[in-house]
Order: sequence, then structure tokens, then C-alpha cells
Amino acid sequence: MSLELLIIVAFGGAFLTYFLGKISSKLRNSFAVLNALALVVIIACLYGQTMEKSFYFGFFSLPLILRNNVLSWFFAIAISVLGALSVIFSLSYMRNRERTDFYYLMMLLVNAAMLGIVFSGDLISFFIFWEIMSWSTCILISYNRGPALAAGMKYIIMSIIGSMAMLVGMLSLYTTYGTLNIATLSTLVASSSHGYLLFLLIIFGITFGIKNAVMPLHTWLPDAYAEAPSPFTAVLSGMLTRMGIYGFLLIMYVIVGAGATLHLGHGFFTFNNILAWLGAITIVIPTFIAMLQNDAKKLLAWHGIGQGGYMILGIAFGTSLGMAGGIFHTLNHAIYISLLFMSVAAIQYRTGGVRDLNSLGGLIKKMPIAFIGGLLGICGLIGIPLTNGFVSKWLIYKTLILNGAPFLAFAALIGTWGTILSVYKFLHNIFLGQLPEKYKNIQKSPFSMRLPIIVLSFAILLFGILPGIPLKVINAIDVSLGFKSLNVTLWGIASDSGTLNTINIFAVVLVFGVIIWLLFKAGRKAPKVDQYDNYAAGAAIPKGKYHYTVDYYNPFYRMATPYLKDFVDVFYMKIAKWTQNLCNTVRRIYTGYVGNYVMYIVLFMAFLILIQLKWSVF
Amino acid sequence: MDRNQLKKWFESPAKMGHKYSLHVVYFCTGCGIIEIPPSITARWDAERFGVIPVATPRQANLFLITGYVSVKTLKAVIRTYEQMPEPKFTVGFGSCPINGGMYWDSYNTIKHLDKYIPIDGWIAGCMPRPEAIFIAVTHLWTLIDKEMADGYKKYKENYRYYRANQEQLYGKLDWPPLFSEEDKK
Amino acid sequence: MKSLKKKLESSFSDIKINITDDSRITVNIKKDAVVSILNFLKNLGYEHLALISCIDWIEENEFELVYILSAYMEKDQEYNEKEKKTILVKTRISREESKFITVINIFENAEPYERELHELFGINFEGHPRLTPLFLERDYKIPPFRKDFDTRKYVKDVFDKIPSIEERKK
Amino acid sequence: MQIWGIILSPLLALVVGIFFLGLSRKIMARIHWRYGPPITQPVIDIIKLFSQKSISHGTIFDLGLILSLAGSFVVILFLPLGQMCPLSSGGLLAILYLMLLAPLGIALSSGEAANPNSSIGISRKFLLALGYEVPLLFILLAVMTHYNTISLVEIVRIQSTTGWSFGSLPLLLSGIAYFLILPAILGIRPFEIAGAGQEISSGANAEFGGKFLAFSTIQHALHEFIGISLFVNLFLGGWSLFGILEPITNTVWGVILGIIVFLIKMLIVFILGLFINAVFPRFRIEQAIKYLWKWPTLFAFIGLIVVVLVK
Repeated sequence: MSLELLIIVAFGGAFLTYFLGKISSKLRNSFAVLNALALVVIIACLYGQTMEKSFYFGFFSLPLILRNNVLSWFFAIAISVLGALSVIFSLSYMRNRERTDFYYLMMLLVNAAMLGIVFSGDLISFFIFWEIMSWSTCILISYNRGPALAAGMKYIIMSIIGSMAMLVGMLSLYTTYGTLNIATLSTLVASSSHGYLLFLLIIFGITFGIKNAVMPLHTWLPDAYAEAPSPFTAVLSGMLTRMGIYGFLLIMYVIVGAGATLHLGHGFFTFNNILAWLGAITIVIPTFIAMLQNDAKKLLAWHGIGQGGYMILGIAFGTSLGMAGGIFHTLNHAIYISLLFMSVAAIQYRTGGVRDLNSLGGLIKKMPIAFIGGLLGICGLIGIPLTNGFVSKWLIYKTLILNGAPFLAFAALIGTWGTILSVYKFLHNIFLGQLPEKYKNIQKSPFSMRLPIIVLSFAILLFGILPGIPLKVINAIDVSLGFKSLNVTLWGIASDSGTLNTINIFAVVLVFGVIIWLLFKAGRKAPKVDQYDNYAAGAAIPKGKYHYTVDYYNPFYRMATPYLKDFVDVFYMKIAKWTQNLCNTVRRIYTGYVGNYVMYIVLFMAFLILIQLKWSVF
Repeated sequence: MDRNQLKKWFESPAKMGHKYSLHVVYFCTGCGIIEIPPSITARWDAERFGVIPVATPRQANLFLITGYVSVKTLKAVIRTYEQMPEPKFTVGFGSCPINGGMYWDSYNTIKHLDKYIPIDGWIAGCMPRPEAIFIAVTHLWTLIDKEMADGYKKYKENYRYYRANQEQLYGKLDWPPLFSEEDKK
Repeated sequence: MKSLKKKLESSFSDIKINITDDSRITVNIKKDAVVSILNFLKNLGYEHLALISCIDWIEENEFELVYILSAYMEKDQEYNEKEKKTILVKTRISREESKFITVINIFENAEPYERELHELFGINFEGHPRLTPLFLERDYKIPPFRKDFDTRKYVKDVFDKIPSIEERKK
Repeated sequence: MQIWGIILSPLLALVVGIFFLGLSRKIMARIHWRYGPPITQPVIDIIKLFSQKSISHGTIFDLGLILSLAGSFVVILFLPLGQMCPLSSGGLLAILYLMLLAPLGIALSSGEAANPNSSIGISRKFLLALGYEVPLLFILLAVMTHYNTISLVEIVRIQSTTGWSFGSLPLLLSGIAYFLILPAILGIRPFEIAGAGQEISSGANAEFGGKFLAFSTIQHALHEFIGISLFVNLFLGGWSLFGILEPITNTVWGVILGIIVFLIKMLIVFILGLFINAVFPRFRIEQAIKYLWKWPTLFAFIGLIVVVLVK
């Protein structure tokens, strides 16, 4: 299997899907699913192969290179599996909507572009794919029109800023070294001066920081996640945003190299320390802002930002344990956040687009699979033991504590508690409590929605109980980036100070669960009662009003609301406003009178003459 | 705890448990409730009998109705009684639940509470002193021992009778019947 | 006190005013003038409708409605802290017709009082937005506070007729 | 040894936890000048509750409670009990996360109960947890940084040679902070608001009856055990007693005496907590958070800084 084939299948399939859609929608749907699954198969076949190939010469006399290594493969498999699942999910979600052909085209195009990014072996093709991804993402975010247009606009503006920063970095690299081949660069760059390295890291850090929504550059994310069509939000949150992490890994540990990155700066102000602190801020503030959200997708979106902070914290320290934690968390995050978005999408699909947490409730009885998805998703998000999130977070915390960064560890740990509060609210308000009368006749979600949810739920438990499966690959990544190898077993990790063994946690939870379940069964049988047979101080309970959702953490809201605002967003909006006003002012010089224009010309001439005079005088 | 007690514990732990752990839900309608605070606090200390107040009927097994029951509050009494888990015991406190007491000819006060829910014992008096509660508790122990505190069984067996009496007052009730409405004889 | 009496007597004809004690005035008036006298008193500063009460004069076949008013603060010149005045506006309505006009548009808090009177005496207040049951759970043929309502007979019929469970078994 | 530990330590925790419940009721009664219930009263209650009928609101209503009880037992296996520590992988971080299973299970269960009182109780419980978790994390990080390990067994072992961390200067402030937040962790007064019977019908327990309430009571007992034993392990040196037990480490007698010493320490801490419980009214939830984020957090924060500086 060659990489060109992969790219051809990915891009060609996307456009073919569009044209097939003009013939029949059934054909288009099945072809889209087949195409997405074919990509998974091709990438799975690439496992363990290292290759590098120029597929086009003469792009401004630069070769465009595709290459495969274990890091690329790891990201690619996650992208393709997630892409396939979300295409399957879209089948019923997008039914009876307009512009579906276009939606599938863009969906597959984003997928293809992401694969291109991770497989590209030089920065110029990296940049091309990056731009394809940004633009098609923007179009998909704006798919729903209305407020989605503004969200898409915000995204694309920030994305362009990022791309321009990357372009500057690339140009500088090209003028310095005369090549943009990543493999060649990685041998050349490490020996340059500290200042230049810092410049490179910062300029690329802005690009990837915007994509990964690191704290001061995060403002595009909540709106974009909330307004994008839900199956696409799963991709957007799961992998697309995490291209930033891939980028950070690329620039920090491949191009610049671990040895050079970790010794930039003095004392507290080293590059990776600053990055880690940014990561810590990215964890704490968004997680607490998430508590205030009443929109299910926005709540998850803020968590998407917050979890990105954990990955940054993991990779910033540049130890093999931390790298493993950061990369593993990227995968885990992709699994559980897309699972959560899919559960929300299933709810939206059945309730007619309702995602307001205050008006749902009791849906567990109607949509059990969506509930299981939601439950396992939030368990992973919190990092409850036996779900995948626990292992990666454990690795990150351990790195922080052993590296003597207790304050960063505190930020990461307190983020977990904020997470619990907000995601329990999420789960409770949607699934638990009283079922409102209007949702009495709601249907189960269709099979094409249940399948991805079940697959991802299974993955959460599998990677939580047997984390060795992905950790083996991640360990190979660690080694390929020049770090020490970890002692990975199938059920955990063994290191010098403290081991993790998930299988014995699993065993004891299982044993005690069974014992207590037997005890429970031994007690007198508890008949199930109706939701209206409920304690209400002796009164018959009022229908539809007996669910505690609005202002779920009211005492805390009263305390914290003034402090928990997205001040950065407010600041950016202010800058945007100022710029607009400035431009409005400047526009006034075009008065439309010829006399004025003549006066401008005369003044300009006078100015030139003045300069000329001055020049000649001195 | 003498040896006899110990033997009983081994023979029928459930019955002994019900005896010595009476979790009470108080129904505070009338003046009777004023006698409850001294009885559960330091002066008389009901806790030494294992009698403690609990918050919801789901957690309780003794229902103490303290004071007159009006037609409106009877609804809540029935609802609370039906939400208690079996086995459950009911005690009427004061003379009003027994026969109406001083409200014997009031158009809006229930005269005989045991026509609407089964009562295992009465504490007569207007008002009874807190000591009377403890006498009632010890009597209830004897009744539980002899399996005579069987109000909840009676309720199940004669549910149609009780439900009919309840519905005679209110018309249709807001909640569905607790048992299938057949006399089990 | 006296000046208030004079004021009222000069403004309304067919009025009987009784000063029962230092702080209480009873005003007996025909039922047509109740709305206007309540308006008049409200403008004088008696803004608090404490209660609407009713007395069933069964021999005279009339209901007597009593509007109890008092003042929150000094508007009336004679008002001072020590003598808080209460004005009882009394009027008679026919027992057969048993209907009267609502005073909600003067005193908003009359709403529950009128509902209560409707429920317990069966007086129909015209213009009241919702004369629904307030306290009672059951329907009574004769409203229970009327004097011709025989509580003992009612108790016998409703409560005592139910057989106790022992009797039923026999 | 490990097998014995796995079998014995949950049983021991169960017995001790329920004994503590009974003892607390007795001591509280004596402080109130009452006679009080027999010390076996919780056992009687649990027997009664098991034999009572109950109702269920759905599958999660059952499973959540089972999960929470199982989670509590699992945490106990990860805590050193004297010299006995059946499982140790993952260290203090794993314990911290395993401690989430119990509240999450209860929260799911009472969420399914569809009673607003339960939901309010859960919301208060989580907020209170957020309140005490801030100082608690500072404290745990101070201890972990000071001993440079995440393993609780290791922390206890080091204390047996170098003396209790409560007595050592860098960790003194952290120890004081832990003691200040102990009532919040145990959920006793003045931090009883989450399960306030009079206001929100005992919060999360509002719909539990019969065996559900029995499980919930046992879970509460285990929770108290966990909270106190974590304090004893972290700050009072676990089983160590001024080096007296040092010579007989790892013998059978050593293990037994170690457990006894450990339990006595727990008893003392528990009774101190009870004195606070007996005399205080309840905080409102904002007051509780404000208190927890003021003094204990300040102490814990300074404690962490001291630890980092000393290192």
C-alpha cells in the first residue's frame, strides 16, 4: 500500500461522493461510508512501515514529500477511524437536510486534508494540506447559517493569522537552510542559535496554539463547536483541533529536537516551562467557565479547550512519561469527546435540535444507548479509573509531581474537579430526573447513530482496562523522538517510582461489584415505580415541573459568575471593534471630490520634496 | 441484653430489627407536634429506644400522626403512608385522629382515621405527655413481637375498602392505586 | 375621629356612623354605595384592606359583609401613632341572591378574601377573575358556613356512615 | 499476606466504620446530656433496612449505588491499614481518582430517582467537594513533593523511620489544614448541608429506602473510615509508634499491633472530629466554600510553598 494511493483515495473519493450525490443519495451515502472505511483499511495496512517518497517535483523547485512513520501512523489511524464513524453517524443525522452532497464532500475533504497533514514529509505540502483543512472546516462550521456564519468567520480569521505565522516561519527556514524537507531540517536546525530556535518555536507555536486553542488563542473554539453540525463537531473536537498537538510535536521534538527545545531560556523562563504554564491556565479557566454553560455543546466545547491543556502539559515537559501521557491523552480525548458530541447529536436529532440543558430531562428511559455513551464519555473526561482518560491523566500528573512542579499538578488536578461538576450537570440535566411530558413518545436513536456510540464506548473501556494496546505504539513514538523507552505492559506501566496496574483495579471493582450485587439481590426485591411515585412531602407531584435543572450550582454561580468570563474574547472583540472604527475613519479620506484628491497629491509631492531637500542639505 | 434477647435475635433478626429500630416520620398537623421536640431531644431522648425522626417516608417504618386530620391533609397522610416501605406501623397521637376529638362535629375534619388508613395503635389524650409516646413504643414492641402490628397487611387485604373510603371523600385520586384493587382473602 | 365622621356624613347620604371606641368606627351603608365609600376611604389614606368578613343573619335573610380597613401611614390629618384607627364598613346583601360586586380593582388583596367568602358562604362576586375553590376539597350542597348548614347531619352522613373495618367484615 | 489483606481489610473497614457510626451517636448523645442509643444501633438499623421492602426508580438507581459501595471498598484496598496494604499500584493519585467512584455512583443513583431534593443534595455535595478539594490537593501535593513519591505505602514507610509528618516542620501547616477540612471531607457538621434532613429531606438519600438506605449507610460508614485513615496515613505515621514497633516489622505480631495502633489513632482523630460536630450548626454552602477557600487553603498553600522551598 503506498501513500499516494491513500491520498488519491482520500481526495478522489471526496469529489466522487459529491458527483454520485447528483445521481442518487443512497449511492452517495454508501460510497461515502465505503470510502471512509477504505481509508481505515489502507492505514491499518501501513502499520509498522516506515517510508518516504516524493510524489511531485518542481513545485517552485521544491519536492513534495509523503512519508510514514509511527507518529504519523498513530494520528492517521485515529483520524480515519473517527472520520469513518462520524460519516456513519451523519447518515441519519443529515437525512432530509439540504446541501447534503456538499456536506459529505467537505466532510471527506477535511478528513483527507488531515491525513495529508500527518503524512506530509515537508513543510510546503504540510502547509497546503493545512490550508485545505482550514478552509473546508470554515465552510462546514458555517453550514447551518445564522449564528454559524459568525462562528465560521471568527474561526477563519484566527486560522489565517495562524497560517500566516506558519508561512513566515517556513520562509525563514527556507532562506536559512534552503530546504523544507522535515527530515533534513531536523538534522540542521538543532545547531542554530538559541534566539533563532526561540523564534521558530514561537512563530510555529502561534499557529499550532491557535489550532489547539491554547488559552489566549482559544476564542474561536466555543462558537465553532457549538454551531457546527454535530457529527462534524465530533471530528472537529476529536482530531482536527488536535492537529495542533501534532504540530507541536513536529516543531518541538522533530524539527528543533528534544535536546535543543528543553534548554531554551533561563531559570523559570524556559520555553517549555512557559508552555506548561499556558497549558495549566488552559486547563483551569475553561473548565470552570464550562460550569456556567447551559448549552450542551458549548459546555463540551469549553471542556475541549480545557482538555487540550492536559495534552500541552504532557508534551511540554519532554520526559518519556509525559510525552506518553500527552499523546495518549490526545487519542483518549478524541474518543470520549466525539462520543459525547455524538450522544448530544442523537438527543438533538430526536428532540428536534434541543440542546438547552434546562429543558431536557429523564431521557435515559427513552434513549439508553445515548445515555451509556454519555456516561462513559463523562467518565473518560473526568478520568474515572477503568476508563481511558484515567491512564493518560495519571501519566501526566505523575510526570508533573516527579518533575517537581506541584503547582502545575495542582492546576491539572483541580481541573478534574471542575470537570466533574460541569459534566455531572450535563448528564443529569439531559438523561436523569423527570421525563418531560413532551418527550414521552420519543424514539430510540437509529442504528447508524447507535453503532458509532457503541464502538466508541467500547473503546473507552478497552483502552481504560488494557491501556497497553495504544501505549505500545506510543512508546514506539517516544523512542522514535529520541526519548527513553517505557516499561509498558498490557495493563499499565511500570516505572521506578510507582506503577500503574489497571487490571487489578478492574479485578477488584469487578469482584466487589459482583459481591455487592449478589447481596443486593439477596435483599427483598425492589419493584420499579413510576417517575411520578416520588416523595413530594405528601403531595402528588406536578407533572413536568419536578426536575431541578436551572442554575444547577446556584450558590457557586452567585459567587463566581462575575469572575468567570471569557475576558480574552471580550478583549479580541474590542480590538476588532477598534480596527473597524479606525478603518471607518481612514475611509473618510475618500471624499469623492476631485479637489481633495488633487490636494492629497500636492501634499504628498510637497512631502517628497521636503525629504529631498533635507537629504540634499545633510 | 439478656440471653433470651440474644436467642430471639438469632431466631428472627428481621422482627427484632423492626422492633428496635423505629424510624419515624411525624405528620405535623395539629397541636400534637409540640410534644415531639421534647421527646426527641435531651429531656426525654427517644433515641435510646431506637426511635429517631427521618426525613422522608421512604426511610421510615413508623408513622406518627400527631393531631387532627382535615380532609385536605388526609390526602397527604394517605400519600405518605403509601410511600413508606413495608413493614410499616402507624400510631395515632391524641384524641383527634381517634374520633375527631374537639372537632367531633366539624364538617371538614376526619373523625375516624382508621377508616382511611390502618392504625396499629392509639395514644389517647388531649394532649398526651411525651411519656405516652414511649409507652406506645413499648406497646408497639409487644405487638410486633406477637405479630399483631399488621396494619400494612390489613391495608393490602382490604385495599378496596380503604380506597373506596378515600375516593368517597375526594372523587378520583391523583395517583394510581398502590395494589391491584382486589380483596385478597 | 369626629372630623372623619363629619366628612363621611357630608359626603354620603343614608349612612349610619357609630364610634364604638377610641380607635374603631363602624360605618353602615347601603350596598350600592360600598364601592364609592371604599374609594373615598382609600383616598383618605386607609389603604389597607385587612379582611372581608361575613355574617349570616339567617332570621333577617341577609348577609352582612364587613370590610375592615386601616391605614399604613399618615395621610389623614387626625392620624397619629397612638390611636390607630380601624374602619369597619358594613353592608347588607340579600341571602337569596347572594351576589355582590368585587372590589379587586380598589384593593387587589381582596382576591383571596372574596374567593374564601364564595367558597364558604356561596356569595358570588361579580367581576372576580377566578372563583375557584380555595380551602375545601369537597363539593357542599349548602356552603358550610351558612347557618342552615347542618354540620351534625353532614358528619353523620359523610363520616359516620362509613362502616369500620370490623363492622364490614360481619 | 496479600490475599489475607484483600480479604481482611474490607471487613475490618466495614466493622470499624459501622462501629464509628454507633460510637458517634453515643458520644453525641452524651455531649447533649442524653442517654443515647445502644452502640449497636447502626447494626440494628442496617438489619432492619435489609429486611424492609423498598422501591426502585430504574436500573441506574440500583447500579449507581452498587458502584458507589464497590468503589468505596476498592479505595480501602488501596489504603495501607497498618502494615497491611493489599494493593498499591498507582499510589496516591489512583486513590484520589478511585475516591471519585463513590460520589459519582451516589450521584447517578439519586439523579435517576428524579427527586429535586436529591438533585439539590448532589449539587451541594459536589460544590462542597470542590470547596475542600482545593486545600486537599495542595496538601496531598505537599506531601508527595516532600517525600518525592506518589506511593502512599512509601510515605508511611518513610514516616516510620523519620517520624510523623505532622511533627516535621515543613508539613506541619499542611497537617493543620487537613485537620481543618476533615469535617468537610467526612460530611459532618458544620459541613452537613449536603444531606440536611430538615431542608432538603436528607438530600441524596431522599428516595432511598430499605436495602438502598442500608447500602447508603454502609457507604457513609466506609467513607468516614477512608477520610480518617487517609489523615492518619499521611500525617500521623500510619502504624508507627515512636519506633516501638520497628523491631517487629513484618512479623505476625507486628502486623496485628500495627493495625491496633492504627485504629487507635483513627479513633482519637474521629473523637476530636465529633467534638466539632456536636456543637456547631450548619454552614450554608456559600459560607462553607468561603471558609474552605480561606483559612485551610491559605495554610495548605503556604505549606506547599514551604515544602518546595525547603526542598
